[in-house]
Amino acid sequence: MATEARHETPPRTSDGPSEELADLDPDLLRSMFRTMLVARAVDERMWQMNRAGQAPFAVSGQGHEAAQAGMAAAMDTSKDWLVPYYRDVALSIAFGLTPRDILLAQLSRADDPTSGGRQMPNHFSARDRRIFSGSSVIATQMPHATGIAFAAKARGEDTVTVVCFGEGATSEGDFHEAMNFASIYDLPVIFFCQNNEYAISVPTRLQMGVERVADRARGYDMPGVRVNGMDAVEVYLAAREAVDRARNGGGPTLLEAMVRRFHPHSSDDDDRTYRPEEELAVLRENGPIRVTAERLKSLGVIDDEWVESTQSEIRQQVNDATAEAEDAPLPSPDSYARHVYFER
Amino acid sequence: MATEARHETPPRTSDGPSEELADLDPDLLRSMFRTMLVARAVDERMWQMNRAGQAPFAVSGQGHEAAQAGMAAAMDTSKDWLVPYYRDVALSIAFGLTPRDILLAQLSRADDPTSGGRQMPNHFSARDRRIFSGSSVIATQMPHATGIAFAAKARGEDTVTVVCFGEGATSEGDFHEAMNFASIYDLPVIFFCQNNEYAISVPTRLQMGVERVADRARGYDMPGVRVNGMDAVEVYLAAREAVDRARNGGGPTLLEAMVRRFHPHSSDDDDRTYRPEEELAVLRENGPIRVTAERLKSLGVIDDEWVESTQSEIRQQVNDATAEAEDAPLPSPDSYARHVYFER
Amino acid sequence: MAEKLLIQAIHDGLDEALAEDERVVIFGEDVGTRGGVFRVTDGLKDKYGPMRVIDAPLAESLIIGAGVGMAANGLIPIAEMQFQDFSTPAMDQIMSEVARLRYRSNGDWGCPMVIRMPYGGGIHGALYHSQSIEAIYTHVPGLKVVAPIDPYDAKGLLREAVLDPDPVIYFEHKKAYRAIRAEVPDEPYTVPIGKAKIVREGSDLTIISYGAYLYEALQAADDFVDEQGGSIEVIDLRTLKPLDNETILESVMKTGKALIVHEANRFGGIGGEIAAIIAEEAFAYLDGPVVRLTSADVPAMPYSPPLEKAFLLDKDDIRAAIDRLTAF
Amino acid sequence: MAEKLLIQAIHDGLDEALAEDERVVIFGEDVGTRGGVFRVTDGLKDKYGPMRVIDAPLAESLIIGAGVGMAANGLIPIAEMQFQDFSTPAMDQIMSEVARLRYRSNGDWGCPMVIRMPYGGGIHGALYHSQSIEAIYTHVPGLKVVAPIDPYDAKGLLREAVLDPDPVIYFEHKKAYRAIRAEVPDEPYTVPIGKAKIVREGSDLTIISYGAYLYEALQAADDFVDEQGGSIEVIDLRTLKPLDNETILESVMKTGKALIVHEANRFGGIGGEIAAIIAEEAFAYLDGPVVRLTSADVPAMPYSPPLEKAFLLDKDDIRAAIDRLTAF
Ligand SMILES: Cc1ncc(C[n+]2csc(CCOP(=O)(O)OP(=O)(O)O)c2C)c(N)n1
Ligand SMILES: Cc1ncc(C[n+]2csc(CCOP(=O)(O)OP(=O)(O)O)c2C)c(N)n1
Ligand SMILES: [Mg+2]
Ligand SMILES: [Mg+2]
Repeated sequence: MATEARHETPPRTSDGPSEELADLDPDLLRSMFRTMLVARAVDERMWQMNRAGQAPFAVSGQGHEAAQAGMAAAMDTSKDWLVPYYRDVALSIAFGLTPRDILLAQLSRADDPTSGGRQMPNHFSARDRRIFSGSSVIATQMPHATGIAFAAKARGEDTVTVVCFGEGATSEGDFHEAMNFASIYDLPVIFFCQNNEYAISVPTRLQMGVERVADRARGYDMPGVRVNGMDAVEVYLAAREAVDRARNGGGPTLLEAMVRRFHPHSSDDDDRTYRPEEELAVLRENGPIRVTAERLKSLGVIDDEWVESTQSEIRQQVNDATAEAEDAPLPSPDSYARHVYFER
Repeated sequence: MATEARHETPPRTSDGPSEELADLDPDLLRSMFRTMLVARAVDERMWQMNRAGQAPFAVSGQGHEAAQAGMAAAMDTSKDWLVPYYRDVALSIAFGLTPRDILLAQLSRADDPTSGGRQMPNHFSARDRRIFSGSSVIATQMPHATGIAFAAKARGEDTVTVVCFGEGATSEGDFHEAMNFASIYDLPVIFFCQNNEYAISVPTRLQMGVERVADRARGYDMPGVRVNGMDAVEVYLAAREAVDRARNGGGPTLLEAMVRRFHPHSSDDDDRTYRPEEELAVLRENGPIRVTAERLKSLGVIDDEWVESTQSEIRQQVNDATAEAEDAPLPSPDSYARHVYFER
Repeated sequence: MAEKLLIQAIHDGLDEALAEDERVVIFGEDVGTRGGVFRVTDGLKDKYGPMRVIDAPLAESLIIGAGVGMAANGLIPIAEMQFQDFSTPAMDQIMSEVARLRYRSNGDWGCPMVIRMPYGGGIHGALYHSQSIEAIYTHVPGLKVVAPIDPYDAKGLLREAVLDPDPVIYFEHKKAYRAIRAEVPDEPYTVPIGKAKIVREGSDLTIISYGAYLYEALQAADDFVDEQGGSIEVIDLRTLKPLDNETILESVMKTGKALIVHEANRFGGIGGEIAAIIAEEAFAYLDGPVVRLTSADVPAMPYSPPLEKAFLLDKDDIRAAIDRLTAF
Repeated sequence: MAEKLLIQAIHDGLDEALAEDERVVIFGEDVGTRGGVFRVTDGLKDKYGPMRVIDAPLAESLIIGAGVGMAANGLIPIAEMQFQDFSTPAMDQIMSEVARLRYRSNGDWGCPMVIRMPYGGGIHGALYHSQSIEAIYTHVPGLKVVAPIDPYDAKGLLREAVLDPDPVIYFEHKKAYRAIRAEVPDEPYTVPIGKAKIVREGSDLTIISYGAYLYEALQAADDFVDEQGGSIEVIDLRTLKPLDNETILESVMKTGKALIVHEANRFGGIGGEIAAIIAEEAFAYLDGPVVRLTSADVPAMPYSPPLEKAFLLDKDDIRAAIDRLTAF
């Protein structure tokens, strides 16, 4: 059996690129951080709605925001494709879903643009934003992403597809089949693993024999990179390299961001049954928002004032979105039988 | 897209262990070579039976014999497990199937011990020899092998399980899931890939992005070794190392033997539609029997006289087996509905 | 003898199997430390250790495929698919390997294995945590398929499944886990695979059902009898394959009318098979059409409460069908 | 207009689709250089290039899953499962993704995709190259399923499938590839999905079939009429989902007797669904039991000639069923 706890918790290692940080565009960095703050605010609201009995289910991306915002900042959201998973609140926001959109889904309202209230919350989708719809079946989205990238390549387009998943998903056959296909055709796709070291209750040492998900890339002759997912700047730099490679015909990358799952797996879970108390105690210390904020302050990109005014603006936005979502109608019962097939 | 023909043909590279060859047991080496000769003779007979209209189907292991006999020589066939695939004529013989057994299956007779004539030829199986039954569905046997190995490990036994497959099979999700499981639990299982560079018509460069199947092991923190499958001695040495490791709690190995498929994929195929003429022209030159014979002669283990007398003995054995198989009755029609469930 | 919830009965049956035979192992995602996402295997890893209650990697095909190998090498695996919805990645191993191993080896090998799958909806599980795809498994020769809903039956059929030399798919209705209670003996006992149970005797109409809808059907039948008199026979199939044709046909020959109720989609659901058996074997006894009341042919249960409710049947729907059919 | 074999009709339909719309791609194992193991795609890679006729790696789940992505991004993939038997590793992608994408996205996304699968036995293909598991696919809402056997229908339904905005499973009977011949126009035409075809008109009995057994059924019907007089109606379903209930019911209401014949296993086969529809909707018109004549519930077709023959039905079996049912 594999040895105990191969990964330090919380994760700190990184092999991302190092670079002149001073050259980075301050507007981009601020917008990246803003995405994190919006995502966090929306996510907290979703969790509250569940706890308040307004929604039977919630699943959270808290602790993943820096990873996602860093990735989004490296993409061209006006033409690239996102194949998300259920923790991708920040990525979806970066791709154009509004807090209102996400809360409409959380409350399964008729106007939920992701599924009209048909799917559980956080099954992000929007055709006009190139956010592809996923099921709840783990890892099935990875082949989809390769097909999207194949079509782009076949037409000679320079769009990049990013597909997201947790480290547990890398145990599924679909992960392997997709990685293999991407590597045969050098597809413009980035496999973005958000490694929070748990698949529901199963820790990485019972999930895989390798130390790092990034090491799995070696079986495909593909670059595999691990970064510290608490620092959006570090993620951004690594993601930018992967995106540039993909956009310029250099093929796929497996990018692993070490993140933390702040909450139980979902509102149906109780992680005290399997997470050590010591781990829970420090779980939220030095989280993505704090680490990234400090980084951006040290770069002189943001200051406390900016943070405060941005936060209050976001609070307002999320409160407005909440009110709108709460007032929005539920789907009509009869509509449940629609869209099984194309409707002319 | 991947670049053309990454592997030289015929393959010659090897990273198998080097060793004092003089220490090897001559009896073992002779028996290993004998297995190859028996396998070849049986295999040729099967192909002939098909060409003569005696059997609607044949699939051949010709060109794979050195790889298989080398592996078998490293195993303890009195207690280890074989999870074979359809080219494993030599391995099955080493594990105790007789030419008669194999020809009974080729002619789908009632007494075929592998399936009673239910499966296509070469679906080797025999519970009393620990040869596990497989389907025709590529790669499904790999999870089976890990389960067999898990049970052995759970009971504290020191048996080793060897599972065989082609390089094409490594594209399937089941390959990955099994490799991953084996590596988490350090299971005593050897993944034995017989890489003949084609999956029916698909060449390796369209099958995978890595240069060598052995490289796939790196994604599992597992040793991955490629050997020249034309030389049974070389395969034996690498296999022995892997078997010893597995038997002593050191966990799994991915062992890749570079072999050649002498025939079309099966009797239903025509490989002139996709194999270059130049390749077909030299395909049988320096094949496994010749290379291994030379090696054993240079070691002083066999000489021409031994080969000749062994060959004639085998010819007799295979002719006898042919006659017996031809005389054996077909299954009775009514029996087709039996054994869907356990029969008391 | 104590009253137990369905989930407790299954848990206790698993505990009993592990205690009784050291070849038995439990293998699935989150079944160990977490005790299963529904807590069906709660405490068993602590009791029997990590090599008997095994937290599998997230790989359903592996769980079933490795299970086949474990069974070949002397273990009796009880595999768990975390949701029936997530058994589809393992479909190949189940259909091609588990079900066909005995047949393809002419009886030389067998596959003694239990595959547990929570199924069914009404728990706000949405499209991918609510499905009832049992008809797919019942179509596969070589498998046995059970779907007990009564806690007594659940524990007895679990034991029977573990003792069976052939693979048994064991469906557990999620909504019933903590809703259905019955007297369950602590000591081991079996309930035979392949035997349906007549839950209400009656002579005017036969209702054939299984799973959570059985209770809706019972209520509808009782309401009808209270209001209209007469009597309705209600059959809990318990086993879906092999079907208990005898019990079904005897009942329909007596009542002349059959109403089949299930949560699975209509087209190709097991209701079709049952109706076909009745239409072929009890044709001369029929006093009315064989009626199926099932979920519509919509992919799966949507999440939003009004949509979920629209998808589901309740006792009023069943009552309406009873009214129509008795009036025929 | 030329006479073409079934395989040629399908080949030509694929060629036509590739020529007409550059979004169409073919994706499967050995479909390129080799032109498919049955040669259905012979020559197409040379004609359209390796990015349109794509030799896939040996990974069925990938073939379907990448196909979903291709369809999402503007292509129209025609995926090939080399044998229906090897579609099981892709079952999850087909059921969970292909079939449910439109529904789950409330109509925002669609999955225009054709999945070709050679199926059926009688070609010494043994257990894993002979299966008829189409009932599994017909149970899945969101899919359309066709199984043309006449070359004219095959080409017309292929075009219809390619034009359809929803996923269509397209079954090709292996034994019929080079056995069935018909006039097939060179120019494009469609045959509608969801319409059965009355191949023989008659009034004493309705035979409902599809696939290779259709021809056995026709011979049995003709033999019967030659010897006994009267007339038998024979329906080729062509489409398995959505079923053409109207044609089936109208015929059975006219003849009063239904015989369903298929190669798939009996329990849970599509024959059950058809019988159930008849027993529910044409009950009052029935003059006899609804009879199914199918393969037994044995895992799949064994290899050895006497076993394979025992598994298969032939016109004599069908004739015997006609005799029994007409005498009822
Ligand atoms: C095929 C499949 N099997 C099981 C599940 C149940 N399940 C949902 S999430 C999950 C764990 C996923 O872990 P990971 O990939 O690490 O992502 P994380 O939730 O940690 O972000 C499991 C087992 C599922 N949804 N799909
Ligand atoms: C799941 C599955 N897909 C497709 C096939 C058809 N098929 C049979 S053998 C084969 C190629 C196997 O190639 P490889 O693994 O390299 O083994 P080789 O035959 O070369 O020894 C294919 C595609 C199959 N049997 N099973
Ligand atoms: Mg995780
Ligand atoms: Mg090969």
